[in-house]
Amino acid sequence: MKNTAEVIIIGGGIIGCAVAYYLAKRGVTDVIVLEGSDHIGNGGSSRNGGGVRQSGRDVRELPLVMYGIKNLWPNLSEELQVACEYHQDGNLRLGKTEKHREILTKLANNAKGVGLDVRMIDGDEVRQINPYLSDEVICASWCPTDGHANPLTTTLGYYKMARKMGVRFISGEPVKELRLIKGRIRQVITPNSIYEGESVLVAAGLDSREILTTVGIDIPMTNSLLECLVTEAQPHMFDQMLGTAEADFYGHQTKHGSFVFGGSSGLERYNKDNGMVSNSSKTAPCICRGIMKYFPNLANAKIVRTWAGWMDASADGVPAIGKVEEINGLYVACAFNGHGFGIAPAVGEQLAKLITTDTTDIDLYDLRYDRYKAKI
Amino acid sequence: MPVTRIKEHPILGVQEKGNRIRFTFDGKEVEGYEGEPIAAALKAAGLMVHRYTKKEHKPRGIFCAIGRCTDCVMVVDGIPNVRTCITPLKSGMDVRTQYGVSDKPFDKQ
Amino acid sequence: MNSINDRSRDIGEFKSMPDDDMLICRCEEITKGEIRKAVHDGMWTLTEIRRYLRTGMGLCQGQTCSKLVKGIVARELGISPAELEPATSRVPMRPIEMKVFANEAEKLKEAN
Amino acid sequence: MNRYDLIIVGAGPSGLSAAIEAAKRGMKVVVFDENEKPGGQLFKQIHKFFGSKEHRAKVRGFVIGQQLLDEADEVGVEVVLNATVIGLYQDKEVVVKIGDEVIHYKGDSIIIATGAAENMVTFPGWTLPGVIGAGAAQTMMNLHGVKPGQRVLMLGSGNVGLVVSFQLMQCGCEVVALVDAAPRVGGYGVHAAKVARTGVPFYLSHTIVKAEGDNKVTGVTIAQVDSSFKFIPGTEKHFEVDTICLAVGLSPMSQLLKMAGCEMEDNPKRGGQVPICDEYGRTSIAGIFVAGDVSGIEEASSAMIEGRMAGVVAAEYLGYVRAEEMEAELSVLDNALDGLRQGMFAPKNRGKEIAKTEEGIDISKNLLLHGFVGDDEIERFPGVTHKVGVHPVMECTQNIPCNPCQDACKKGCISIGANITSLPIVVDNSQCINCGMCVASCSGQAIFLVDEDCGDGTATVTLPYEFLPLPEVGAKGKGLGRNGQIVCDAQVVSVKSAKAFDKTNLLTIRVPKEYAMKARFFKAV
Repeated sequence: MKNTAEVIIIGGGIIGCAVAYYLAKRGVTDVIVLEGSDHIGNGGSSRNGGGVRQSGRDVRELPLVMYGIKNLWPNLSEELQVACEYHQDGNLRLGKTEKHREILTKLANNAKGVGLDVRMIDGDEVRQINPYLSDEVICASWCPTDGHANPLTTTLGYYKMARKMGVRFISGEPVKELRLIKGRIRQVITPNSIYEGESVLVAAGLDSREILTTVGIDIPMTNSLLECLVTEAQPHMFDQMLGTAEADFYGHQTKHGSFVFGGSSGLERYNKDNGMVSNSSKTAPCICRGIMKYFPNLANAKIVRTWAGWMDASADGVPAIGKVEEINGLYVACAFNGHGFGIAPAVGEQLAKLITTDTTDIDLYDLRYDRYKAKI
Repeated sequence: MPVTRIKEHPILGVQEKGNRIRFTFDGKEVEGYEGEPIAAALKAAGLMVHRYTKKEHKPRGIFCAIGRCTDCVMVVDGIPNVRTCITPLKSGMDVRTQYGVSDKPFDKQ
Repeated sequence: MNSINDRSRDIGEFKSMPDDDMLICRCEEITKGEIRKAVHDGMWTLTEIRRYLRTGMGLCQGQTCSKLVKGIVARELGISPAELEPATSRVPMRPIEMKVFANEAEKLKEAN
Repeated sequence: MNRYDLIIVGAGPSGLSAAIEAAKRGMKVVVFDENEKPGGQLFKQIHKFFGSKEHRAKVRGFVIGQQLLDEADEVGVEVVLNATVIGLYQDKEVVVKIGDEVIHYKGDSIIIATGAAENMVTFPGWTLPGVIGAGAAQTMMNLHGVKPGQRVLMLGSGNVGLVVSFQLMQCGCEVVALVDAAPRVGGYGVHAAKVARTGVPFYLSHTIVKAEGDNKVTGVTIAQVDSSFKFIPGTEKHFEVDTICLAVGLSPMSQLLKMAGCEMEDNPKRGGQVPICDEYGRTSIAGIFVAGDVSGIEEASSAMIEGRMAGVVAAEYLGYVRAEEMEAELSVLDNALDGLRQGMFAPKNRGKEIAKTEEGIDISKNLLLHGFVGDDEIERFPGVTHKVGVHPVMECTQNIPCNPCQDACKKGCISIGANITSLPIVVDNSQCINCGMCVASCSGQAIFLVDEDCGDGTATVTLPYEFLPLPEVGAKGKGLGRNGQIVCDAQVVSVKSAKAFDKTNLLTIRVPKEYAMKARFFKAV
């Protein structure tokens, strides 16, 4: 089989799959997606908490995510012929202290500045929206157009459709090196093969750094092991996406009835794994304690599964998306900082447009790969 | 109803049980022995259906009896998804058929 | 264990079978037909099947159906079941109440 | 953090055996088990075990469980029950749910002895209440004292299916049929024979077409299958049952090892997903060991030896014994394990069709097809001889590692010899005193004491009997043949129960003398 294609996408996560799908939708089906692991969508794409959220984000990435929520998410299930389980029932970012109120107010004000409908509400109003929350909650930022979806089916939905439309996916092909030929990106090298493409997109999460290094591009990223857990199915309680000022937990109740919650122990930057992205023994109990402060009546809900995933954290907490100006044909989309899921459809669609037309609807200038500068 | 409790076993003899106690199954009073699995008491009372599934509304009962398959779950004292095959029976327990994840029949959910 | 898996390999068309409505995953009520169809949708690993359909994601976490699912997927792909890596095992091995998981202790309260 | 030299997960035969060996050598050992009662499968096993003395042969499983527990206690092993290991984390950290807490432990070494889980098979109606695993049946009847059903169909003719069928009858259930899609009985012939002689029909090359019932099982249809396991139309048979019991094999419960990052493989010979390990249970991670079914499905007897091996190896790993001592101990255990892994049911012979015994005798076709040895086949086996007066008739027709009968006879009438799998023979010129010890000691219930001609036209047959109610002397009934069919009238002339018989009662029936070699079970009428 031929190993050349118009576009080679490195990384079969939701970004890679979405770009592949939107490329195919634009008629470009001569695309190869190389996934390093055995499974499509095996990184953060399948391990996140499912937030489709605008509030709480940095203003630089807000336009992109707002675009996606307005234009792409509402019809995604239909488009991908899969149950994305998208719910647009708002996001409550909860606070328990005055300090929390300060943090939340600042975030909300910033977002309002770029036109997002988000406001601060008090504890009583919070409990009108979600009556299960404890009295410890004194305030929240409320963004009614936020929501959540199922990351597993959404990621695999993009994959399924792209594959169906003719995109070639190869898993178990970890990319080790990129190579320029005559001043242009051309070769993508794995331990087993050399692939060649007119355009190459690096969307390999944390591994993107090492791959890009081989052509002299460095995106300052580090890793952090984040963890999630899921409960057994419970009777339906609420549909909002939740987060907290303290970042002790976030999550939602799924269509299935289970609660998917993520959270942190404060040790994530220093966690290690055994090569299998394993949980730390400390985190899940900590997340449980966090949740129970907000939802005392979930105390009896049973956890059936926990998991972990590496987050690709960039120096300024915002992703690198777009064209690598200095190397013809090279594009990046990485460093999503643990919230790449909600923004993925917009990234996918805009990058496909960028690769095929060299233009975008949303200005990606603030997200460019070489924006990282020293502080003084 | 056929006799389901083994009175005397040729090898194991007469098995020791806890105190005879009462609990309720869907509101009806049933007898069992304290400390035996809820499922054993229900079985002894001739009750087979522990729950109806969420999607297809199909009946389920004891399948593995060791807490692994989770088919025997019921709503016990208001808590859904209790594995009755490994949960010890206590006097006065309120054991209910589980419909999906609720103790309310589907037409009332 | 990464093995190269070209997802455009031809595995033939999906053909319905008389026992497609056989329930395989008891917890999540997933049928054989749904599993077979998922393979044709490109879900070629047990992990992908699990994420796509929820097989083995229910209360029992695949303790009952995983071997059955493995057999079905292998047959659909025309490979030996031994070639399919089982989905990852995760904590907790049995369902555990949030309040218990949250209640970490250093020592046993009393000798059992 | 709580730290132990050795943390063992699973208090079954292998886990407890490992714990004993390790603690004997000075290690601080804790064993966690999620069950309320220790012993794993042993506490559900009420039959007498096979093997030789060193394998605790002729002792019932649950008694072995108790013995292991007592031994563990003596050497200071801490056994924590109702303790669910929920995770095996990095750095050998074990998190255990005990009561309403999770407790963190560190082990300098870990032995995973979590055993096996039952395989399942699908058919329309397999999710109906009343379709249960064989393990579930055992748990209900032998641990909780509740009958799993009244009328039961058993699917699976391996040892589990056979043993559980017998147990079902012992607790008062009726087993209407024993069904297996395979063309031959999978388990020990003696286990099959003791079920068949009570009248349970065997349907080999048959499987379940569907379970019937709306809210619970009310019936089942089976049909014959061809060599590619397709139903043969027109061969359907229907049974009214309230319970369908599935005994279609076991798979190692190895998830914790995968979680820990041990290298795994799918090994059909060992029953599925197992850790890659050496013969003593060392996995790819130093200090993590395995023993018992979790590393490959075998009998509880082998699991005990594997456990002991893992215990010794763990002791050496942490410097509690020197390498030479370990080697010496392992070579003894190697021999013991080797003894169990002989004969036609040895792991190496799994799946092979064996046509002749080690002695060169043709295996009974009826036994493989119907669960009993035919009247015309039985005479060719060396344990079946004719003599004047009472003498043992040993209907042991397959090479399995088992020899308690040899030790049971104080008069030296029975010999197996050095090779533990040999068929027992009657020693020439030995004198049977009708003590019955051989009958009671035969784990396969395959020994009968027969007086072929009492001089009055009758014969007596003494048979093992483990059912209730126990017939009384003088009770009249029918003699059943090996196939469970009525062959003649019979009257109970003696009922012996003794402590030494360990719950196996000896029932002596008088039958017309032409049925001396045919009547093998008694049914009161």
